[in-house]
Amino acid sequence: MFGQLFISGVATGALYALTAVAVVVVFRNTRTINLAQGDFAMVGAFAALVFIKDFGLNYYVALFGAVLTCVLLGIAFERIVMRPIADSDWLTLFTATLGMYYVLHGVAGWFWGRDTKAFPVTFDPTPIEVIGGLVSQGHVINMAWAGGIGLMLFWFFRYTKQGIAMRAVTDDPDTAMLMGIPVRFIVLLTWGMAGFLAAFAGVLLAPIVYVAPEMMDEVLIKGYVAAVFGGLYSIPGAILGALMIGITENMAGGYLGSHFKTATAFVMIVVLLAFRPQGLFGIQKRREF
Amino acid sequence: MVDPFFTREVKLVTNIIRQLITVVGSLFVLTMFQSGHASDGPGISKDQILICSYQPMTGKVSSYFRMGKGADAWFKHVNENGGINGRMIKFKMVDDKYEPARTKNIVKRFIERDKCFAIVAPLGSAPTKAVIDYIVSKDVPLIGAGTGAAKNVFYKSRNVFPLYPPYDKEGTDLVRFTKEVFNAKKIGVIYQNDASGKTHLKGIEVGLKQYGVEMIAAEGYEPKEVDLSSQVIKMKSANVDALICSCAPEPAAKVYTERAKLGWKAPVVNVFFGKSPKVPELAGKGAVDGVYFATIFREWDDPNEHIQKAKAILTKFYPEEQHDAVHLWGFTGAQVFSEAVKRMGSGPITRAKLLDTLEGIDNWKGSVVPVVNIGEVKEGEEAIKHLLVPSMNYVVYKGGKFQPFTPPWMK
Amino acid sequence: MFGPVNKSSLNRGTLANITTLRQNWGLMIALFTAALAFPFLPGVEGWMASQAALIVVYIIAAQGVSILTGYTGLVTVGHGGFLAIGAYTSALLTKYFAVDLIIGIISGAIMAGVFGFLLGLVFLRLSGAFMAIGTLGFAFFVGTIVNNIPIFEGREGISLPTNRVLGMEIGDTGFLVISVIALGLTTLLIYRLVHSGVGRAFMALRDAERAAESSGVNRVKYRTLSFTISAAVTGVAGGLNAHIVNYVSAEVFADIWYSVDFLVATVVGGSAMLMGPFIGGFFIVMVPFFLEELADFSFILKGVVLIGVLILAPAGIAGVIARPFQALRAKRICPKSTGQPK
Amino acid sequence: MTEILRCENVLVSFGGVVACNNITLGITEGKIIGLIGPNGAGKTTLFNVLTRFQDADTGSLYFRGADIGRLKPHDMASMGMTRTFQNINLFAEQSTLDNILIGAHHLIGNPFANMFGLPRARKNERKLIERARQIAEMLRLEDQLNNEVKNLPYGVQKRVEMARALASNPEIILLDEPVAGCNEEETADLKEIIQHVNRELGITVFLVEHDMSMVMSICDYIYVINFGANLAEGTPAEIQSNSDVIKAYLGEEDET
Repeated sequence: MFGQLFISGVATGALYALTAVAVVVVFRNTRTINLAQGDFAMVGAFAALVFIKDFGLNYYVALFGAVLTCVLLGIAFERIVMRPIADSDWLTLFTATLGMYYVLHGVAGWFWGRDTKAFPVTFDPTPIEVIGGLVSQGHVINMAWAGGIGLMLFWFFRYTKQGIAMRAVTDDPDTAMLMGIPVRFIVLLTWGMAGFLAAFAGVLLAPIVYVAPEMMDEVLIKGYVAAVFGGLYSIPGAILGALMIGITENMAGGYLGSHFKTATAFVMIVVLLAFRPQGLFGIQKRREF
Repeated sequence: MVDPFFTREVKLVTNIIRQLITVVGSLFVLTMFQSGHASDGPGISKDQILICSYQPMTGKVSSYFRMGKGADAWFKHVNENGGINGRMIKFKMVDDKYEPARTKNIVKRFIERDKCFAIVAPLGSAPTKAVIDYIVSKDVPLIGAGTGAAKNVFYKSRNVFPLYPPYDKEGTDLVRFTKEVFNAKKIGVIYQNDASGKTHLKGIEVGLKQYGVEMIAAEGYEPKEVDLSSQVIKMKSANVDALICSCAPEPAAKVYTERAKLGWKAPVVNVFFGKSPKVPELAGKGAVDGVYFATIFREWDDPNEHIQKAKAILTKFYPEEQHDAVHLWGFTGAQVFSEAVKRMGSGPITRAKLLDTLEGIDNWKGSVVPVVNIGEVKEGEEAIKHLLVPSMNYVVYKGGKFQPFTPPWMK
Repeated sequence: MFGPVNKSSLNRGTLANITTLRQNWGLMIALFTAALAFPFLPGVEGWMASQAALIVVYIIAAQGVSILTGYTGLVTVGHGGFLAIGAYTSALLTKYFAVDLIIGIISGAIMAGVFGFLLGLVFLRLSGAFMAIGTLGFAFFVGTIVNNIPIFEGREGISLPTNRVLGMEIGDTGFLVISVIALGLTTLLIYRLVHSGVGRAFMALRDAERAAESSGVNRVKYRTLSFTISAAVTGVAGGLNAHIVNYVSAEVFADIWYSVDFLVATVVGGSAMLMGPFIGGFFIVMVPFFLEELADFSFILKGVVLIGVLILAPAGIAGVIARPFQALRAKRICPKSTGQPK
Repeated sequence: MTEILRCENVLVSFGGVVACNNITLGITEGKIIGLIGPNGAGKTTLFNVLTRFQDADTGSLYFRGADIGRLKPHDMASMGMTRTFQNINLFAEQSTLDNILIGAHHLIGNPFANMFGLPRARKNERKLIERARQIAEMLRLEDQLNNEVKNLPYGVQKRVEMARALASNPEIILLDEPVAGCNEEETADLKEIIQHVNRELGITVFLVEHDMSMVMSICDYIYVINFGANLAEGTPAEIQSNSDVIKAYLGEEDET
């Protein structure tokens, strides 16, 4: 049972990972927790659904369409909502993303209804055996994609000009500005990237959590917890946090009883923050004067 | 998709204006102009009957809003055909987000401000539990609420007309099912960690004693839980003979996906509110193959004329909806109500008369329910005799469709 | 010690304080008289009283959030947890020990305050996003507890006896009166808080934590105090919320969006303004009310108004309303003020 | 002359980088003492240690002979020590009056009595407001009392910060670069204020400053640190002629 619980936990953790990474990417450059991240993903899933069902497009074309939709959505959100209030305090930025959550939620419910919809692309139901546990192919494909995107992000932040500029903005926006880095553009890019990651999360999760306006709510909250677990600044930390939460949850569900399964993540985060306020992999920032 | 936009925008604006007028109006206008017979009950005018319903239009269980849509489709159909005895039926649905605190306020408004004649086909165990005392205390009929919580079904009042049997009775029946169909000795239960699941569990415990079956594992899940693998893994490793799944469609789909993945073969029976074409659609046909479901309605592809009519009506008024048993819950309450109004004729319509007329419906075959038989309840007796759908049937999902299944004791 | 005291400047200052006081008091007393008189007006029906009570509950909860978020600068998304603690404490006491409604609500507030105190200590070093997630975790934790420990009866909920004060049944109207009185007391509390050294210390911690510390503000003490008061005020809202419908259920309290609604109410109204929660609470309750048959639109409208307020009126709607008054007052009190040093 | 504040052998390191290396200095009561040193010499860190924002790895701190090494930043105010910050660190959303009143926070008495407005607390509050006015008067801020400080010009904000420090009724004020970013007129203004505070109110002043002419003209005694260690000390005249100091400022500029 242990092996199976572990493997299933990893599979579930991988579901949270993409959202957690997106939360970190946005937080690093804008100091905002993006509450609308899940709804970006939801819009992506619905977009893919529409492309496949109503336009009869191929899965990959639909995925591309969803990515495009979400990137545009992210950019539009930055330009219309976040830029005018860019200099405000944390609370303002946070609640602005909350406003976006409400809007996207309402619009999705209005356009597509509240009904849960099946995603037309399902995976081969035969499971794959990994070290003594069974994983469904959907989860494996999800993990492969998530891993691929993780590597891509690694490459992006390490070797591309924009990626390095982004890291500079993360470290110190003011200095970055002085160094001639177009901070505004980088922030725009960040939101575009949030949309990109959201589209993948949405389309990959759609066959597993099914498509509905509130499909991402639970995943999103776990994604935050994972991101905070990893310290909110670190992408590998977020991924590790997501996997840890997936595994611990499943273990608690298996050995302590299912009542405590969903609460595990929150107990973990409360305890962690009480002792390590900067998260597991966060850097204790030097108090600045 | 273009037309609903426009109508909804118009509806939005008119709605705001109407709300403002009613609020301001009821502040200043002391006596309301009442039309129709002087002896008519509240909510009845010369050409309209106002009935109301609270629905989870948004929020976590919003997929059950299907019930409201079912009822709404039927009333739209009735109105399109000239209403009943010259009166149109105005069916007002309000979003309570499945939050009891909101429900209570909404129902107060229904009864005190809007003067609703009756509450028809509302949804939810918890919301109904929160408001049933109030509804009954105001002597308002509550017809066909989508709830199987014991309090709501056994409520001691003539005003309550429960839709389907209480969940605990179903739970007991399902234990019998596992015993007599699966020949199980040790069973496991996966249940939704809320009023419905816990009521099922109570009934199952009764059934265990009655039929000499042992329950060796019971696992709950949260309604919106992302992943149910640990529950299923635990069931499998507990090595149960059979599984009772008290699951709504989406979680049921997750359970069956997981079960197929693990290659676990123990037989499963699912409670009736999880019986939906959604389950095979979401989980994949293979995963659901061989799963038994309790059900209270015929299949949508049943040649029965009322089912086919309901299908046509639903397709007409809610073309984007995928047909589901939950729609039929709404249909039942709505159809029984309109039948009662029809039977009352053109004379004055009052709530007391409605109750009498409803109780007079015997052996009626004009709705999506095969036979409606409403018993008589005296003041102080339990409303269980008012059940609109008293019997429960079983189906098994085989070869890509739900097929009727008759357990030995029903033969 | 500091040289000669200039009498005229002293008078101006006292005047400033008294004027602020009078303006606020005038408005507040008018508002409360209106609220108390409301249920007795002709044509007011029972549902209106209970709707008004619901608004009051949201206002009080938003006040609780505003103490922590608006005045102390700690963003919370977990006040649903305190609401639940207040609600269940009061519910269990009134149901099983048949205590008076008022005692139930006060006990709820105390219990919530105790938990607020503990949480304040646990989250001593958090701020910003970490604080938000931490409080969120707390709310979920409370939700899980009430959902799974038998005495709370989970999502099935507990039906409560009818509301009684001093043995008398009070009905909707009486309940509204009680709620308005509670609101009056919490408003008074916040007013005193903001206009005292304690409130100044809260705001100092919000605006410049280190400077506050070097001025002698004990960060630990005041942060915890802020948490405690904020939780206790929200606990009052919780107690009222339980009795408004005579029913409590984990269905509501296990839901994060409930906590988030309070935050929205605070921000839309104006998080650091006395009037803010009033406007915000009204907004949150009345938007779904006016759009009751169009649930999706109420979502969209809520989002659009929220974003609009953030962009156009960062200090909240109360800030916009207060602006002309402030300008007027500044003119009257400091006619010579030019903003330039002499 | 008694020493009001003294630190001995203070050592602070951040992950291997030594910011303060065995610094020892004493502040004589009633004087204006300066602390200078090239950028990154550890001045601000030392200030933070003295005001307890930063714990020293080793070393001891004394205030009037009592060990204060374990106290917290907020204990300083009631003891009679206060500070200003390098960049203005005011309560931007609040009025000048409130800013000054926060300085007097440790004088509000029982916070609950204060909050519920009990008679004695009210009387105390009135007294505090009156004192805040007097301080404002002295620093020529009386017209700004009801204005939000974020709308005030830079030089005025500097004076507000000074007023806030004075409101706590201190015996010693630590000023972290009091005239940084000020123009000549503002600098002269602040210089005058510092001297007034020192001479008329008898408050000891300990300041870090880069503006050499200002330091030389107002300080009675100066400490110089470099690379986190004591380099020199003496009267302004002595410092100006000290060859080590000159080398530190001119010769090794590129290494700091």
